[in-house]
Amino acid sequence: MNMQNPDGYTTADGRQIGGVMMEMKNITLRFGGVAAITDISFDIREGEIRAIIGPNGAGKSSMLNVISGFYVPQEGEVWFRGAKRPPMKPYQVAGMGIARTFQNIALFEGMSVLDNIMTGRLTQMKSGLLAQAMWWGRAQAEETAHREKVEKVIDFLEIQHIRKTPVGRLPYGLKKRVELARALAAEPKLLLLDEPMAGMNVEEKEDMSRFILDVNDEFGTTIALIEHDMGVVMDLSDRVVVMDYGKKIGDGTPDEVRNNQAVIDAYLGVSHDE
Amino acid sequence: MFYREAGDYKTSYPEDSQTFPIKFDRIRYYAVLAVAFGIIPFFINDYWANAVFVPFLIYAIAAIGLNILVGYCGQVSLGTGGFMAVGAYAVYKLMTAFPEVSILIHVLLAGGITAGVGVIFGLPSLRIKGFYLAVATLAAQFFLVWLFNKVPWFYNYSASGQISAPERDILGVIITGPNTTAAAKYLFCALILLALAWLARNLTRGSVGRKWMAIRDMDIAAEIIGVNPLTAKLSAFAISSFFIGVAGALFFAVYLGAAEVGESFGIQKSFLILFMVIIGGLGSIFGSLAGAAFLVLLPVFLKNVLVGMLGWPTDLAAHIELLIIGGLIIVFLIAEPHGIAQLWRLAKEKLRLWPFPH
Amino acid sequence: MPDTFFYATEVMLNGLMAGVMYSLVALGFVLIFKASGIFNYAQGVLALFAALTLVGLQDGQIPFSHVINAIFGTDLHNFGWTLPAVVAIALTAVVMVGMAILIERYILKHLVNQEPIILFMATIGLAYFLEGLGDVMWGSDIKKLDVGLPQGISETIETATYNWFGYGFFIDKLDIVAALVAAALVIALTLFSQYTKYGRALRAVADDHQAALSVGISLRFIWVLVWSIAGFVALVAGIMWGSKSGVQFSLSLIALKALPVLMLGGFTSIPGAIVGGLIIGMGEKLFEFSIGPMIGGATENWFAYVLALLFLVFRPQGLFGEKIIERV
Amino acid sequence: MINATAQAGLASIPALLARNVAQHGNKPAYREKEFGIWQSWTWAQADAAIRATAMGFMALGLQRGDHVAVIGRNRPQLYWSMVAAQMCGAIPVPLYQDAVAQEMAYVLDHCGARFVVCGDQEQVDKILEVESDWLTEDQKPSVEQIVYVDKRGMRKYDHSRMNALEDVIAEGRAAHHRFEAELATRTAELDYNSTCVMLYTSGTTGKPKGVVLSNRNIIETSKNSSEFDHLQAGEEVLAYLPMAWVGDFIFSIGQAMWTGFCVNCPESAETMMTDLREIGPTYYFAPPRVFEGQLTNVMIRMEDSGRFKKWLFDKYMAVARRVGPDILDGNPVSGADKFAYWLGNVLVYGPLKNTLGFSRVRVGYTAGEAIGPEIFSFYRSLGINLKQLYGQTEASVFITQQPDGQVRADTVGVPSPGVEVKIADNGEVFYRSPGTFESYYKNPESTASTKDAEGWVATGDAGFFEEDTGHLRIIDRAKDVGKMADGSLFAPKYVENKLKFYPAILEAVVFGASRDFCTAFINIDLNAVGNWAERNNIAYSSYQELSQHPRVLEMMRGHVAEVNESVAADPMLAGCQVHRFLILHKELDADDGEMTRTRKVRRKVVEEKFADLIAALYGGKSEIYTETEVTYEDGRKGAIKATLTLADATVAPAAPIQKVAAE
Repeated sequence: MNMQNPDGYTTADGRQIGGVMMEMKNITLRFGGVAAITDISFDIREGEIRAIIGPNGAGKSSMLNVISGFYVPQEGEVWFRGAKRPPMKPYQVAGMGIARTFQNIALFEGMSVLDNIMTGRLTQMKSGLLAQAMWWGRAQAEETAHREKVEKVIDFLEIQHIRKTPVGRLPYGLKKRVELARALAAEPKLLLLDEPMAGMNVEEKEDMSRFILDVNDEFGTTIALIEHDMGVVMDLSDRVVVMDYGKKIGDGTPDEVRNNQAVIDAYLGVSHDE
Repeated sequence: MFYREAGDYKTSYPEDSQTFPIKFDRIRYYAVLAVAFGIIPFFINDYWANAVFVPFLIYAIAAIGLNILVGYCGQVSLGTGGFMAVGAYAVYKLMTAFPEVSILIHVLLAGGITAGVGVIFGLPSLRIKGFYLAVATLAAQFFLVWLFNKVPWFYNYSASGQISAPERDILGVIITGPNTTAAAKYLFCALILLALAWLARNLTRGSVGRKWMAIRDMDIAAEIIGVNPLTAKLSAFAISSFFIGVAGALFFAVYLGAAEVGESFGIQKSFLILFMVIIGGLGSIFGSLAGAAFLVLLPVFLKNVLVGMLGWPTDLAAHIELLIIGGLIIVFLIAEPHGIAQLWRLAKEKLRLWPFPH
Repeated sequence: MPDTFFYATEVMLNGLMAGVMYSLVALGFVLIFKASGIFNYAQGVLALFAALTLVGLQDGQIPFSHVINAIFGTDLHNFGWTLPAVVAIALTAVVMVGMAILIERYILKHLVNQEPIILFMATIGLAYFLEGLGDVMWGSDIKKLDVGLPQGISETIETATYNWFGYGFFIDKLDIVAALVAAALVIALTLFSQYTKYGRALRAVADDHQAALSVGISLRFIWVLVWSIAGFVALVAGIMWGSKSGVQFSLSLIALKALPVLMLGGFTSIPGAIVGGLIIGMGEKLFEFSIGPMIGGATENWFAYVLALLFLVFRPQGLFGEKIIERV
Repeated sequence: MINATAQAGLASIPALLARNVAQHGNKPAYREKEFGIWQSWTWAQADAAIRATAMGFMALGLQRGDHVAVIGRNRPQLYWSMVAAQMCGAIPVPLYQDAVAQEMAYVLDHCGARFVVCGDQEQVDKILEVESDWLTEDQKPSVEQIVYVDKRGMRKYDHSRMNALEDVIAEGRAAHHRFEAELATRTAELDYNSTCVMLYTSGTTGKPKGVVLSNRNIIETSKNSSEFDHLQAGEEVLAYLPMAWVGDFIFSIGQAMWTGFCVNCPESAETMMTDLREIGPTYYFAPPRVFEGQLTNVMIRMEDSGRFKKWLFDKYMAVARRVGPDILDGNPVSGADKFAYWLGNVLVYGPLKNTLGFSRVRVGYTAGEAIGPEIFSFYRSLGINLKQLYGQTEASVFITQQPDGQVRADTVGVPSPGVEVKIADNGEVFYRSPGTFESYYKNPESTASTKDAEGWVATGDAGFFEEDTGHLRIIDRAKDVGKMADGSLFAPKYVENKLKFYPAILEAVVFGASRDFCTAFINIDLNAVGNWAERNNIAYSSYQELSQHPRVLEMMRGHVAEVNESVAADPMLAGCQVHRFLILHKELDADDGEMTRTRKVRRKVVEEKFADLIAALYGGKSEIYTETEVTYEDGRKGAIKATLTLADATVAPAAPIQKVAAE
């Protein structure tokens, strides 16, 4: 397959990958003096599953945060669908159709599963304060319409039985799934997953991988994910970016990456926590 | 135990997300309304109105307002007293400036004005969080009280520095002023409470409410999934202040009749209402009502016992009252930090599962 | 014109004196907040209670005499003795420690790992409780507190300054003493928290409970310790303010004065509390002196807050507070 | 009557559907829990969907007489597909979704289904698997079209002969001009004799048989049974039993269509209980094991509840057991009891029924196997009108059922309206009814062997009618029932079960086939009798000694006498009274081959092994010495010697009818 082809390429299992959706150009991010990311560039293509891997403290999460607009890089440009993205607040980025999950679950503990997932639709909900205060037809109709969408997601991720449970009471694995549901509810163009399988047992991981593939398959959602578990990454992703010490040390198909000397060293060398 | 939920199924989302999804609760709710509007007005007298019902209704409004801010949006405020003062002085100025306009309009306008003030003092919440914010709201408290004290325009240059409510009526029924009947006071406040509670419920169940709660539970995550913190927080301040403003207006115009800002709307008021919210239950409208009821009834009860029955000197009684309320609050926080609302929820769960434990 | 200048300077000096007092109270807050993350609204009432107890012991009042009288119709008031100030103060200190222990055992212990807001509410409840208790124990009438601190304007300073600048500064002896004592206390506490084992433990707790425990110091002990210290600070503050303006309810409001100090200085910084106190004390006096008259005076009520508020908007973590880096 | 219905134009399910649309078009017809709420369809909507489906099927080439297999959990769309198939003149064949591939292979091949409607991917996969198996035996697959309801995971499949139901429906809608007329004619052709459905009996022995049921069978049965229990529109039923089971077809299609009541489908098997509770059906069927499971569940949950609650529960359940059934049957009870029961209803029964989802149950049925009396009475005493019926697929379910007010654990009720029941000389139950099946598909022999010329069908069960009540009682499988010398009925199991009802009796073996009277071996239950012995300070050193103790013998004599009495009450069985018995000196044991591993007595083995004892019993001796070989646990063999007492039992006078028969 030819990944250089600007119009995209076809994967081994016959999925059509489109042109470039998002491009990171020479991103550099510093905290005070410390550089978390140094001059990194890569792209994400329409409909592909793109993985960012690397040892602890390689700057993976920071990169995800840059994409989702939570950190503003000191240098570099973010291009989205052929246009340079101006500096934005995170909620505006979300409005562009970029949803994400978090490394250590960031659900709204005080709300039910259903409400949590409904928050995923907030960017699409338009009815005004007054309409809602009166619960006028419009507000209610909108609520119902979005509830229908959310229920589809609930059905898709098979969490009907916990619909009305407060998330606080859920086990870790289910919380992760609910968080994915919240992100999916936004019907994102680009879905960012920050270690979706961290701390999961084997079959939870299998479920999660299945869901990720299904999402990409059924909705054609573009996915960028960070994951520690090399095995999982290699199975899931079409292309992989490898980071170490905030620098890009590899980029390509799983196989290419697997045989990349720099990558091998980085992983054989002790993983340096920060 | 009393719940019969078999056959109580939902065929549409509005049905499923209604306020009282369980038939039994629905029935009880209507029963309460029937009593509140069908029976009490005919038996209420001045003592009950002034000692219990009217203050309860008004505090309930304020408590709901504060709960929206603290309980739903997670922004702690100690400026409630000050905002009530805004409502009170706003309605006073309006009443005296436009006598011909209906008092109801005035009360609502007063709420609106307070909302504006609330937004201004809410601006810092975009930068500062937690206790810093809580303390910051004290600025509103002290500044506003001082303002109404020092600027004669607010109290129409009256010699005493007090404001007193002129007589106004709705459709011939006197609502404010010394000649107001107990029933009139009660009904007026009750209707407004009902309307506002309904409003609050609608807001908190919809997308606005979810934005607030998202900010409350995890503001960073909320922003990343697309909640604009500016609008979310400020809307919370606005709505909350509107409620509190209305409460202040009623407190002055209907309940007190005459007020001096320092003692009627001092910092103690802020704490009192915060207590109502916490004891009632954060993030619960029912909790706000329960909390208000609790803290209105408790002193009345204690006074009756200590002074009425034991015949102790009133000042001593007052001190003991302080002591007991303080103690009770601590006990309550230790026993059930999530307030009466939570106790109620638990009791309800038990009843629904009866005779099974789980 | 020089007169106004001198006058201003005088106002400023007075402000500084007051500021020191603010820092003193603020210190109590900071200690507890650092050690237990509790925002102790009751600090002011602690001072009031301390002062009441002190006076009560000094004049040999019978505690709860009102209640007893009310119940048994007796007419008790005094034991009929008066204690020397030093003894009374010592006893009061003991009482405050006892209080600290009780508070830890009956309140804090049960509220571990509650959200801060809940703990805060608890301290407000505590404030109510103590206020009621104080009144019930000692009666609520305004009392005069005299532990032999010098009173009145210091002629020495007045004459001296007059001779030098041709303008006599009016400065209250008490303020000077207060300032000195406060300063001493502040230094003592700073040293304590910097150089003693418990002091360090105390700071450790603030940063990380586990760490503190691993050092082998029980959290509960730390809490009793800080509350005792807070109680002691409150006692000092109580004495100063008490002997200045009598022991009465308003004394508990100095807590409200201390809050903006905290916002300015940062809840967790001892030096912050001190500097904040001075700034506020000075600032509000000067503001009242310069702007106050034009807008009806009594601006002390809010100036401190508005100042702190405006300040915070630009530096959310306060003067000395650590910068918060948000992560996801 | 039959003609009347037929002439009323209600000669087919589609006809009934049309009537329902006309009569209560806007009442709910189907509900399904999906996406968190009960999606609902009125009769009008259901009709539209069904017609569209039918036309969609025709567009796919469905012909008259084709068989349409339907596989999946209970879903409205699947019920609709069945009716749609009927409209097209095809025959719906619901299959068990949990059937293994080769079973399904047989059935699909046997009925030669050209269309298969599947619930979801899993079912589709099963079909494909089945086909691939066939193809290895180079057979042409008969299945030409696969239609699936749930689209999940189906995107990647080869759709050359596969469609999503909603697409089929859409196509049907689009093509309605083309097919409406054709559909109308085909539907009009349906009459009382045309096949309504074909159901495969899950053959316990041999291959499954396709039971062909005509519109007459289904509609008449539905009509009669509905009238019997006064079912009308407005009932709520929960459709959760396998669609391939005749009962579900009668309840969810036959009776639903006849009365126009609403069929509710649960979200999934796991949520069945919660869904049951939400819907709160008014008409409910469940096999005994379901009721048993729920009862144990209740008891377990009560175990963890507080002392007060438990006390309350026990107290009022006692009240319920005492007066509940009477109140339910409308028998008079004292005011005090009425009040106590009312109180109990507020405190216990009400909440209990509510949590079980039975608050609104007006008519409840259980059938299939015998339900434990205590379980049965538990639900009755709560005020749930739970009844028993007796039926089978070949009868379109109903043979006998219990009328309100005459419900007992040990009978299966009176013949259902329109059903004739007769008991053959060998005690086998025969029936004839409008519900009697037409034939076994492609299997005339077994049809003939089951159904005789006058239309009488053998049930294979032996039973008899109680004289006083006229209720049918099932004794045993007919093949296990024998004859005595005088030709009267010999039903050992029946008597043995009665004996085993006593805690003191562990096992009993009754003899008497082609003899003049019955005799019995009895095994005492060591625990029960042991306890009893201790309480009455009777010393004993061994099982053998205890078993032969005179007072134990006395006790047994008493039990046997009681059993005889109750047996005598049933004239047909009066002959089975135990005249003489003995208490075995050893427990019947699987190791000695006297029992199966599943603890069923091996009659033959026992007869041979203890021939001497039997001889003695019939020989009229009063004592006998015997040696028996036993196998010890370590496998060693040994012999136990004993002298057994042979006892006579008091025999009750047989009911008068017996004499008549004797003359």
